[in-house]
Amino acid sequence: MAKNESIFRLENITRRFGALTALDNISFDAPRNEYISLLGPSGSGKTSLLRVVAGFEKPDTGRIHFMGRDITDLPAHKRGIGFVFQNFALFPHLTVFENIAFGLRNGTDDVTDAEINSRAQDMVELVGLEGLEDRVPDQISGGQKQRVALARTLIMQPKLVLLDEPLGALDANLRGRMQTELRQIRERLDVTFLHVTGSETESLAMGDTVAVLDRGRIIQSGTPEQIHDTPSSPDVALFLNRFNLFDGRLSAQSFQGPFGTVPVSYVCQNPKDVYAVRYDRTKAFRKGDALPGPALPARFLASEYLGSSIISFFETADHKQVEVDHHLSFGDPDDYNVGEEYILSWDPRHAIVFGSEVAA
Amino acid sequence: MAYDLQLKNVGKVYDNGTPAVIDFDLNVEKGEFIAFLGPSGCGKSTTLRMISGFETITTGDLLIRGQRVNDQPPEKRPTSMIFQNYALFPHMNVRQNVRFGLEVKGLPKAEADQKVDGILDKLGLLDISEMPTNRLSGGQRQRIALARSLVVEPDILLLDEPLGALDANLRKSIQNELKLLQRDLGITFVFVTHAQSEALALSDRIIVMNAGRIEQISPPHELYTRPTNEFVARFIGSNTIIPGTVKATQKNTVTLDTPFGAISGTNRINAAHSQGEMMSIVLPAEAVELIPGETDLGQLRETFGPNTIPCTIERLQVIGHIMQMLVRLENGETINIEGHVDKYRGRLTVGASAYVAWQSAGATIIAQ
Amino acid sequence: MESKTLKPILAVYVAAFILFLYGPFIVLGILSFQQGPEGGPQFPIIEWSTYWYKHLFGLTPPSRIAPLPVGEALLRSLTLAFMTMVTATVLGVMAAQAFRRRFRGAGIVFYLIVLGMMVPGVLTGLGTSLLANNVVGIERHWWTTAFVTHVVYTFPFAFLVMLAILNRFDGSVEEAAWSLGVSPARTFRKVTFPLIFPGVLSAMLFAFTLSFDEFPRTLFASGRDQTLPLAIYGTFSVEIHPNIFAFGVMTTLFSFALLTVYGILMGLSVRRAKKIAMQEDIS
Amino acid sequence: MSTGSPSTQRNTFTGWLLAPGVFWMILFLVAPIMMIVYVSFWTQTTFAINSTLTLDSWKNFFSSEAYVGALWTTLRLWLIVLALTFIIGYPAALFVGLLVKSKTVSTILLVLCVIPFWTSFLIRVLAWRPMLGKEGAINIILQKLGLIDSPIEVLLFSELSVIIGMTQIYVVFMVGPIAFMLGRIDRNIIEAARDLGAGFGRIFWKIIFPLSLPGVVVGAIFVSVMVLGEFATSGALSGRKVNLLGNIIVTQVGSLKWAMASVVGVILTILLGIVVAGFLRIVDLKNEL
Repeated sequence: MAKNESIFRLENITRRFGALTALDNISFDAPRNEYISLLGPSGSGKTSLLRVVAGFEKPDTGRIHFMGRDITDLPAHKRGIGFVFQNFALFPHLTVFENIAFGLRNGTDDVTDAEINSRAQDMVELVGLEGLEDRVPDQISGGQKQRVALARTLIMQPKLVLLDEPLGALDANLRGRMQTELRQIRERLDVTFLHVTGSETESLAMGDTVAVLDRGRIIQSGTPEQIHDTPSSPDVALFLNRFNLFDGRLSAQSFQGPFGTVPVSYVCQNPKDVYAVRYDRTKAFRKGDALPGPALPARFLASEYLGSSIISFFETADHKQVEVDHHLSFGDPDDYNVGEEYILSWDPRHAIVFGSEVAA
Repeated sequence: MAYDLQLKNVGKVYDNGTPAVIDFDLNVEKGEFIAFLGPSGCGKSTTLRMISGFETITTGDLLIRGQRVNDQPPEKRPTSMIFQNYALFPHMNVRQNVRFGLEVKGLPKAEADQKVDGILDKLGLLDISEMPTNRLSGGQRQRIALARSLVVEPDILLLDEPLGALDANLRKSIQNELKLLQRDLGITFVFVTHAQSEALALSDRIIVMNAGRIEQISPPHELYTRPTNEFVARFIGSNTIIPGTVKATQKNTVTLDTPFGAISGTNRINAAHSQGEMMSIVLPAEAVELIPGETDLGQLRETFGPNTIPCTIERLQVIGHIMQMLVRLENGETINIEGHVDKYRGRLTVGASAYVAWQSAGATIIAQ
Repeated sequence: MESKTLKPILAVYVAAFILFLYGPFIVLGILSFQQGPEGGPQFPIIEWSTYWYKHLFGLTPPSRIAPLPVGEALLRSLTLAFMTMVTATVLGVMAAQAFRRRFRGAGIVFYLIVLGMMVPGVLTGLGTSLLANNVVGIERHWWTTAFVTHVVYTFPFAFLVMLAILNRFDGSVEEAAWSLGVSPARTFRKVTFPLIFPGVLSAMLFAFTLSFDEFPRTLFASGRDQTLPLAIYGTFSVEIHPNIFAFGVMTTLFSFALLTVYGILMGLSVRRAKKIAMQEDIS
Repeated sequence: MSTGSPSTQRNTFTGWLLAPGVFWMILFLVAPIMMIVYVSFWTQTTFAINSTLTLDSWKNFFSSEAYVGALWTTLRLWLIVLALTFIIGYPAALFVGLLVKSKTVSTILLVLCVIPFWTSFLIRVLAWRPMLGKEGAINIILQKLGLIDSPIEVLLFSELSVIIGMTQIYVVFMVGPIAFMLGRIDRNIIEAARDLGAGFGRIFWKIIFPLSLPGVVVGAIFVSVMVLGEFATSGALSGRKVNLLGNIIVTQVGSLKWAMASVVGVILTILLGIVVAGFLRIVDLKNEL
């Protein structure tokens, strides 16, 4: 199969729970041998989507195709799709080694014991669990559990592995390391990972393709750069948690917002007029400084150190919070005084404008 | 000068003889937001529980607003605690939970009602005030716990891993809320966490603890860019540590002899270090720049002094507006570098040779 | 908290409370060493002897006091308890498994099952006898009518134990097994059952114990052949001899022995787990 | 859509899992109780019974002082034993479930309470006789201590002995559920209350007791069900002076008076229904698992 062939395809999948529509007529084509991350806030239906693909739940309507076959009516154990759970769901009564060998030992295929043992040993080495084979899950750390869960799934040589917030149960300090490891393990095998997460940083860091899910619909999918640099709607911009969004009015070639009227060159089609500018493109100036663009007076509230960058919160006259992100690689941050007024500004070419009126 | 909270050589030894906290010395001013940060078992929670009164103090003195409170039981101390799981009373609704502390105080009904309404309003809980607490989300439960503690107007609010039980997505917005609330109230907050991101984001000062001892007390930015010892340098941020021997000491900079030649960093202690002393230089990932190999070395020296090391680019990854870079030095060691995408986009290729470079003001010299 | 004063007071209270629970047993233990065969089941002890223990096992010369008819009754009680245990546990596991999913009428079914332990034994015993006598027209036996009432009684206990276990059971391990290509039937055998086995064991223990000692239901529903509790009841409605006390001491000792073995085994396994965990912390 | 949607498949499976248990309970529990109700209206002659419907047995019950007296005795004993098991049991449960910090100690204490249950119920009842009798252990001890001159005779073969016996046998059913509920209380909740300035008394009445209430209710249901259906303890310890509804059923069945036994059975059922339903109004059993 060529790389750009699709591994699975969702056709008009809808799943309801009573009055709640978890998945709303979703169609999605997943590229083969890629890392796909699915970003959605809690309640967006991302877990339902995963469970429908895995076969733990059936869609109310729509079809699911996997490697060219319609699997909508196939039970989970006949699909050959791997699943990694958020809580790892290791078998607590089995050793690490037996957890990994479980699928081969109990599956329908006849595999000799010798082959099972050698394949399981290979997996132990692939995920770096040598020496822990005889431990039971209670005796290993969170990161190690994560590796067992992954090895247990990969030993079945699935073409698709679904990962349900796989880093959610891990310590904040461990997450970064596991991100790299997950990507590296995947790159060594011909397998597609579909990774569901609520964290925008995680999805941007991990996905070759990122799909954004909102209220049961996929509202944008593309490369991380596309998603991050050109969100297709204010909703996506909001989830990314990287944009200051301003309501206002778009007319002809200009946008009228709380910062005055700014000329606009390019507009994304959207029912509501919204002006978006990234936190790290927004800068704070003292009165009298030369500004690169529009002027938005705001009071400094507080700042938050995120490690490599610092976010400063400002409040505009109409009580809207505006965030300014300063990355330490640009040098030390400026000191602002709480309660004092500053002028926020940005290069208008960096702004993204959404509106019903598309400029010519 | 009366501090809001003072710990004077406070120590704690468990009944079985193991020391939990050793010689803890800290002065907190009114309205400060203080974080105890450290790996699990470092004694940070024990210290918090000593302040609240749930653990006895073995040695030293604990003063709140200048008064020694070592022997006061928790119910008598002017502190209030937010538990990690919030410890809401499960059989009471939101309002009853918040009222509890005022009823204990025997406040007149009208006054209590007024205060409860005030705090519920402030924390946006009025709409759900009659709901049972077990149906509410993590963020709401945390706000109820805050309201319950704040309504009794404590001098010091203690928080045990306040964000630990929350969804990762919720954390950011709650973090922000908590910080603004604290600033608004002007009450001293002391909180315990094992996640550096929370400590950095929320606090005015961070106390890094390890094995029962204080390793460093600094404001977040300073802690992140200027660690004073190796434990902190490894625990916080993403630092590269290069050992060497002292070659020269100026007032502000120390130059070390290292396998990569003479390199320099800030002399934080401003002391004269004797030549030949073993010290290390700490390079924060953000302070290091990655320069394409074509650049003229002489020009580099002009900007960065001696602080340039040739390297090979191993990995480049863009995450949003951040570029993460991994480079390998000639001796096989790797360095993590992080920078804004705007600085690097399109200028670097994996596998190419390049230079890492830093201003000596961006690096710190620590004892080995 | 004033628990500093409250705790010691309550500790003394609990000691007295346990004495209250065990008091009669102590008396019973002392009196089981009463002289025999003339000595009666009351104080004072005429002379210490082990006569009644020997009497229990038929090792004494024949006297006017018949040995307890425990032999056959004991066998019947054990068989009945075993049958009940198996049936009640199977029903309990099945019903609790069904309750893992929401379904309409769950509330009614729940209370229907729990009703079995709430209706007094006299009533189920009486009702079952009436039904057997007048509607079905069969004779009552310990292995028919008594058996069904025992299951009615013990099934709810097994059900509740399993429900508590399954409520805490994380279903994602089953889904994990399915996603590894393992069929649901094999998943139940290899994953679900081993994990709920401790619960199944305590359900079985409950059912066995309750059935073995069951009296009011059996009294009405068992017909001619007596189970152990009925045999004991039969003797003491006539006249009590210290041989019953000796029997009581024997069963108590037996229980203690079983529990001690269980406790030691548990203690050992916990210590082993702790040891491993400690090594974990160190490394 | 494919045939057999997943939800119907699952429902069928759930149905098969439930069917045996539900049928068992309907056939051997609900039907027998219906039968008792039915038979209570049958016609009873000296040696036989036939299914002609009549109210005679009911009239007999309510016109007999002995029978109605038994109803009141049952109610009285039930209330007394319920109160005693609660009063005696709660402090013990408080210690075992809440104040003991070590899980091992609390488990050992609970096991200690349960061990007597592995000795036959009847022997446990019987053990009270040499304890309470005229020449019983209590009288001997009291006399030795010089607290009394002559033995207290009311201890055995009286209502008091029945109450003492039942309380001892059933108090554990109260202690268990309460200790369980107390053990489930998050210690942080109590610390939070202290932190807000509450003393032990307030913490107990406002936090601990309300949270243990489901345990009290479950315990009360256990004790009520068992005491109301009792006949063996009263038979063995009262010397036939105390007749409960259960005793009447036993004697009526013994003399083949099935109709009268059924009438008493129906009354007992109604009584129990009211009591259990009343308790269940306080707490929903299903949510407490």
